[in-house]
Amino acid sequence: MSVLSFLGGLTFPRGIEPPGRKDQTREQPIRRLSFAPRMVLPLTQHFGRPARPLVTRGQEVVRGEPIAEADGWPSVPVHAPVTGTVEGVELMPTARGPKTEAILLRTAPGDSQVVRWHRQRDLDALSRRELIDAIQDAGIVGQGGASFPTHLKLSVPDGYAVDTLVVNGCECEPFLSADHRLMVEATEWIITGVRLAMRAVGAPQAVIGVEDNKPDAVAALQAAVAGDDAIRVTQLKSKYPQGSEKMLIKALLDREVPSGGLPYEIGAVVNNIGTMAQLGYLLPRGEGLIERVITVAGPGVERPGNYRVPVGTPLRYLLEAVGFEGDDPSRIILGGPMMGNTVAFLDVPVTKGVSGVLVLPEGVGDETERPPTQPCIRCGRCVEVCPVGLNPAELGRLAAKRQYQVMEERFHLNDCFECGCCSYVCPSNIPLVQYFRIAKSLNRERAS
Amino acid sequence: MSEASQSQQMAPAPTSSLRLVGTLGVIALLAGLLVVSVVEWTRPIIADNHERALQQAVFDVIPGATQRRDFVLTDDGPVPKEEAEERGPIIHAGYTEDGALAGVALEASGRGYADVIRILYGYDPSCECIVGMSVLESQETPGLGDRIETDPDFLGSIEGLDASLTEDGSGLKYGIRTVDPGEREEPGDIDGITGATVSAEAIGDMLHRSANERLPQLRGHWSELERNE
Amino acid sequence: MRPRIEIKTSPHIKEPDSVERIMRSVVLALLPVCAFSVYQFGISVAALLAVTTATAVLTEQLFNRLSGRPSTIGDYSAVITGLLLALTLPPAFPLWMAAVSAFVAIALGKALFGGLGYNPFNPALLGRAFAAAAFPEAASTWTQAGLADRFTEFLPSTLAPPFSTPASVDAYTTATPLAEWKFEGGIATETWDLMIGTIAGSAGETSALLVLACGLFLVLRGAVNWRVPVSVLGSAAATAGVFYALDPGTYPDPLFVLASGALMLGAFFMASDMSSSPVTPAGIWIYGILIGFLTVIIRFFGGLPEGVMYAILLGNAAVPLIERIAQPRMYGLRKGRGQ
Amino acid sequence: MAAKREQEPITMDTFLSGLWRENPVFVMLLGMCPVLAVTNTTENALAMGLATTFVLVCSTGLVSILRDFIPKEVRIASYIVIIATFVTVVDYAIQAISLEIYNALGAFIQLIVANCMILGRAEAFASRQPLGKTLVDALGVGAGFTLALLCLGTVRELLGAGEILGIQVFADGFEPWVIMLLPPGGFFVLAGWLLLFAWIKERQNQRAAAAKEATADGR
Amino acid sequence: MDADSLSYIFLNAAIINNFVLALFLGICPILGVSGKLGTAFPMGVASAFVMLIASLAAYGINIVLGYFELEFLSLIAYIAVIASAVQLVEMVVKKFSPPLYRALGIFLPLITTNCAILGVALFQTSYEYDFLQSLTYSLGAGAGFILAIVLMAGLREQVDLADVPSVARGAAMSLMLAGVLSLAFMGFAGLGG
Ligand SMILES: Cc1cc2nc3c(=O)[nH]c(=O)nc-3n(C[C@H](O)[C@H](O)[C@H](O)COP(=O)(O)O)c2cc1C
Ligand SMILES: Cc1cc2nc3c(=O)[nH]c(=O)nc-3n(C[C@H](O)[C@H](O)[C@H](O)COP(=O)(O)O)c2cc1C
Ligand SMILES: Cc1cc2nc3c(=O)[nH]c(=O)nc-3n(C[C@H](O)[C@H](O)[C@H](O)COP(=O)(O)O)c2cc1C
Ligand SMILES: Cc1cc2nc3c(=O)[nH]c(=O)nc-3n(C[C@H](O)[C@H](O)[C@H](O)CO)c2cc1C
Ligand code: SF4
Ligand code: SF4
Ligand code: SF4
Ligand code: SF4
Ligand code: FES
Repeated sequence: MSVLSFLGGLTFPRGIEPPGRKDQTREQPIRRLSFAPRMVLPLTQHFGRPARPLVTRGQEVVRGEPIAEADGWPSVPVHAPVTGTVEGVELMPTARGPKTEAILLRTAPGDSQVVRWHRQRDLDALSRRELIDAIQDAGIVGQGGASFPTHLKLSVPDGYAVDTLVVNGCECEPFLSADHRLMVEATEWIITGVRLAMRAVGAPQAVIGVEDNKPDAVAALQAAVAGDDAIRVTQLKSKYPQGSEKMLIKALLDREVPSGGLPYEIGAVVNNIGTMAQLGYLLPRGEGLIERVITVAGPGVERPGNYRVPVGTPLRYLLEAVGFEGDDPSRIILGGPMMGNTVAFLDVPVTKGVSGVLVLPEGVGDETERPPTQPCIRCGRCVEVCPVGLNPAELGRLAAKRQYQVMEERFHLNDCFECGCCSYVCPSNIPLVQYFRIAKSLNRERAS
Repeated sequence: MSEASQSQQMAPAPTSSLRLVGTLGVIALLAGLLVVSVVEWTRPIIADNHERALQQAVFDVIPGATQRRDFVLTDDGPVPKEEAEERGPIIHAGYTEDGALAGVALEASGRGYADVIRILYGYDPSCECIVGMSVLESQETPGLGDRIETDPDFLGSIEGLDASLTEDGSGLKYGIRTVDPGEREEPGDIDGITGATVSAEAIGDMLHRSANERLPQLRGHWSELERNE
Repeated sequence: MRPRIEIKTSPHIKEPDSVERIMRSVVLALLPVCAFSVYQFGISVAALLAVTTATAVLTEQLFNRLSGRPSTIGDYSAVITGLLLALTLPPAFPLWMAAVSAFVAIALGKALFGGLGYNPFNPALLGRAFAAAAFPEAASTWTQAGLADRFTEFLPSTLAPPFSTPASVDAYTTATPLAEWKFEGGIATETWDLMIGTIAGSAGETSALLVLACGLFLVLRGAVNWRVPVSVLGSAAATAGVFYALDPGTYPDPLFVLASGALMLGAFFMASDMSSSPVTPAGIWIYGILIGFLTVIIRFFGGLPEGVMYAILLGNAAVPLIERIAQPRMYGLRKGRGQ
Repeated sequence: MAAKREQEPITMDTFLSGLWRENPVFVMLLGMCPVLAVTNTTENALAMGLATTFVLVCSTGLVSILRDFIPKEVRIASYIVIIATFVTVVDYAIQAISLEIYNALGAFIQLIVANCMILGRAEAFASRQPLGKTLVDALGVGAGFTLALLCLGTVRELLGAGEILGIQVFADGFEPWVIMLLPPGGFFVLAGWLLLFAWIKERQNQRAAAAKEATADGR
Repeated sequence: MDADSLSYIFLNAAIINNFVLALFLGICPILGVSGKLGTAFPMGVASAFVMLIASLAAYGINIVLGYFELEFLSLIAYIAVIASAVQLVEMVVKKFSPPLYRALGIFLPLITTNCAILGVALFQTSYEYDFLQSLTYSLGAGAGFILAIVLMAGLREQVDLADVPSVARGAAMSLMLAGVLSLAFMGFAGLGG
């Protein structure tokens, strides 16, 4: 660790430092929006098996009530974000492309923000296993982007012991500031959540990593854990992709997740700040996950800010509410500009894992300009930034010649976690990570 | 190659080893006969060619020479090659039409720019000077290093180059060396060649080394080379 | 209704830099070097620069045409090749030979290998090596700097008609500081003269300080990977230092080695050519150290007074082998599972 | 390939195929070393070409005569001995004819032994074909080899010295391109010829394709 | 360095007058087997090894033939003896070191009599090297051959990923690369002088 911290603060090797662009929203307190008239609740808002619907067309539901149950262990339930009427269970387009089943809800006019459904438990009396069940019942999934069910992540397989719960407060993506606001405004929920999570995984200590572009968040958290030696708040040098769990573990613990392995193998579990806040908010109240905080930002937005949005709110409604006319050809991105994906339809909803909505028209700001793609000039910049230590230049050349197998066998294609640093710096504007995604999926196809 | 191995695999019953050895023997015999007859037939012609080439080279570096006789330089001075028993450096003596010693031709060699250069140079004891030089073998760059064979200033400055010995005869009085073109000062200086400094210096260097070694050895033995019987 | 919204994959932002901008800054950094060279050697060098650059650009265009590719002259890389080629040539080099070399540099050195980024060897140096082997005499004839009538008259050999032997420039020739050391037995040049550049040599190897300054600009601009000049110069200085320490009477001091010849130019502008150098940082270290070492070995023990060009070409040739052994260390491959 | 030829009579094609379509150097890429090494003058190229052709014709001829006599197992050994014999013959013959040429070609005369083109022909053709056909084939291949050597020799001598066969071609004052006589020049000139042939072939193919398309459209 | 010194003989054979790049010996394997580093390196090592055998064989043959004054048979003797010696070595290696045989063995028959091998025998004879000098010469030649074939293979692998114009693919590309390498090796001229 000390080696890494000699200049400019603690961090991981390589990576990039894109301009933060967080000024637009970082001072904006979290606000609420009015309910959309119609909510879309996909049954798979998480990584794993789809939830099973519990409601039928025409049924009335109240805000907070479960409307779909977990289908076994690798699944989570879905709760009603508003009081209203079930319009049906239909195939709806998703942000990721193909249509999936979703429950459609018509919001009852004049519904209030009060949650009408609770399942109270005595948290202090729960065993580890019961605590994890409670987390599953709350429908919590990772808020950091991957939507991995939190109860799964917190149940460490037999034979492994987790000594450190790592809490990811980096929010290294440009534009996003939802986690930042949570750390400032919901400090108590977060700390409660962290303590619960520590109990669930059986970790004696926790480390919260926060980048140094959020000094107020660091201060708030540090004040909240003062006197508790088990929870440490560590400030990190701002760098992308510090928020990636592998890099965060490297920066905070100087451990490396083995290639192809998972963090618990080296005694760590990583959770997002937002996940912790959800835990600390929902479990004591016995509620399910029905809302989340997202950053809506970008040069195309009139009223950018951090909004607490019911899960299921269609993007079109959200964007209209913040003052964006959806007809000009711009890019709507779910997540941050480095990792997020564009959407094809504004009818897709905000789901549990969406951390931000970005409206990013081309040519606004230096970094959205796209020079034409040129041949690789072997400048080596991609190699210098790849946090995994791959050779994107060589991989790119191999990809152009369709030598996908060589990429995998000799150049560790499968260790690329698609952070996009290489594409970001490439002066020839070669879509490197895009190539790698294609190569991986083709290899996977060939293998199966 | 691959066809060879294929047909080997397809080969029918193996042939007896007697037959194999026999065949090879017959072929070797045939080959030997052919080679021997060609060698015997060409041997005199080739020897003659070599002799003529050497003769020409010697006459080239010793102006006025029309006859030649070879000596071997032994510890007791030059001995005619026919009579020599020891091995040693060869000295080609050149004689004028009337049999007088016109000079001797000696071989020298040294590292040039690309590879080893071999030269033959003529020395005339009457003027105690080098009278000519020709390159026997060189890999120098064509058009650059190989101007050591053609450059008139360079070759001109070698003709008549002082190679007199010191009083005690232990070595050259003036060292032979190559200097920049047009900057000759000492009697032993050779005009260099622009752009081929390395090659030109190599010649000066090997002339110096050879003359500095051989001429003292020949001192006092000139009379033995004197007449061409 | 289908909204006109693009689907693109991440990342959606991009560092504001491009090949064209990198190349343009190299051209910019080369201009002071060119200007100083013209000041030193006069209109002969101006003509040399113009001819090589024009030929390089036209050749690039010709090959784009022939292979039906879009024009690439807008990326300025051919201009760099042209300028750098001229800077490595003797000031009195005949223009027709310069044009031949520039053609070879682009055609053989770049276009036939697939164009920008695919050339395994530095095109300008390939052109220069071709010139040295094709016209060895003209390529090793050095004229004095600062001749009185340099701004009004061309050197006699410069304007030789195409394919003919150039007129003799014996009247103006002189030895370069390195050749003086090698062939005339000693350093006859003040190191300060090497620094400010009042010396004979190729068009671009005049002022070590000026080249250093322009090179540093490129390093700061990010166009040159800092490891290249550091490793090349460091290794040259170290190698020379060892010999100098062993036998100061025979070998020149490291500062002379660094400031003389084309080492500065080579380290900052030519070894740093990205296409022909390794992509990995570890690879660049090996590559740079190899070049610095070979330069000094060729200078001290070879038949030629100057070795930068050959050292870089040999370094280029070794790049694929270097990259074999110098891949970045991958995250998560560490033995002992972290803890 | 060989089996098919067995039925065919000796035609001009047997000769031409080695000369052009299956040119040992430009198409089969065999015997490259002498092609590069001794082609710095046309004279050397010619001498080397003739010497190689001589060895090729004699040794394949002898192999063809002895083909039923030599058992398969010692085939290659016999061929090598036969080839080496004729190379020694040529070696001495050239020394007798001209020392100058002999010195210019250096070890490459003796290295004809290693020229895989000859062994290849002996193995692939002469060991299965009657004498007459073998000789025509060998002459064709030898001619093709000599042609290739001359292609290089003339270009290199012309540009490298301004002469062909020692006769000055360009006006006085021509500046020779020394590189042509140096090793890299050998590589570049051969590469140049291959590029030229590839380019011509590509043009032909394009034109053929275009013509085909045109007739297809016409129907 | 003296022209007869062992270190000069080694350097000369390895880089100054590199067998492949300056003397044009062993071009066929360079063009044929240099497509991939994985095969080029063992091929180079196998060739270097055979060069060593050739050098030893030639040294012995010269003594024997010189004694009987049968020098005119030397060429035939070289090629026959080298070829048989390699066969012998191949059998020995196969028997005693199967891994080594798998790595190098397949190349041995390919290279028994190419001109680089024979060149070692011929050149050391014409330079009149003594035993140690011959040995050094063959080691240098072998090292130079490995260097050349490995450099070529690396470059060819790299160029394979490039957008090479169609006319320049194949042998022409290899020859261009060899030409440039040969040009670069000219920098070693006069080394040690
Ligand atoms: C197939 C799969 C299985 C996983 N199993 C575990 C697990 O057992 N324990 C755990 O802590 N995380 C597990 N994870 C979660 C990952 O460690 C990681 O947190 C998640 O993929 C999101 O990471 P990301 O946002 O960095 O991509 C798993 C992920 C996947 C894709
Ligand atoms: C390139 C990359 C960058 C990431 N950046 C962040 C980040 O800044 N903050 C964050 O919480 N998670 C980030 N993640 C996701 C984390 O790896 C990890 O999945 C998450 O912190 C786990 O917490 P969760 O399961 O509670 O979401 C990133 C993932 C990747 C692949
Ligand atoms: C391709 C090439 C071939 C050369 N050939 C020779 C040569 O044969 N002989 C030689 O002395 N120098 C040769 N040189 C060396 C240079 O010409 C060298 O600069 C010159 O020897 C130094 O002489 P100078 O002091 O007159 O410039 C050659 C250089 C090159 C690039
Ligand atoms: C830092 C830098 C150095 C360069 N040096 C050279 C050079 O030495 N020679 C050259 O021909 N091109 C040079 N170029 C231009 C460009 O890289 C060259 O045309 C490519 O090698 C062609 O693919 C350089 C470019 C950059 C950015
Ligand atoms: S999704 Fe983006 S902003 Fe959120 S944690 Fe990951 S990288 Fe950081
Ligand atoms: S996308 Fe993959 S290859 Fe590119 S920098 Fe990230 S991890 Fe490395
Ligand atoms: S950043 Fe782009 S141009 Fe540079 S080496 Fe990587 S792929 Fe090539
Ligand atoms: S045997 Fe020799 S000549 Fe024939 S292909 Fe093999 S290496 Fe080339
Ligand atoms: S001719 Fe030399 S290896 Fe083939």
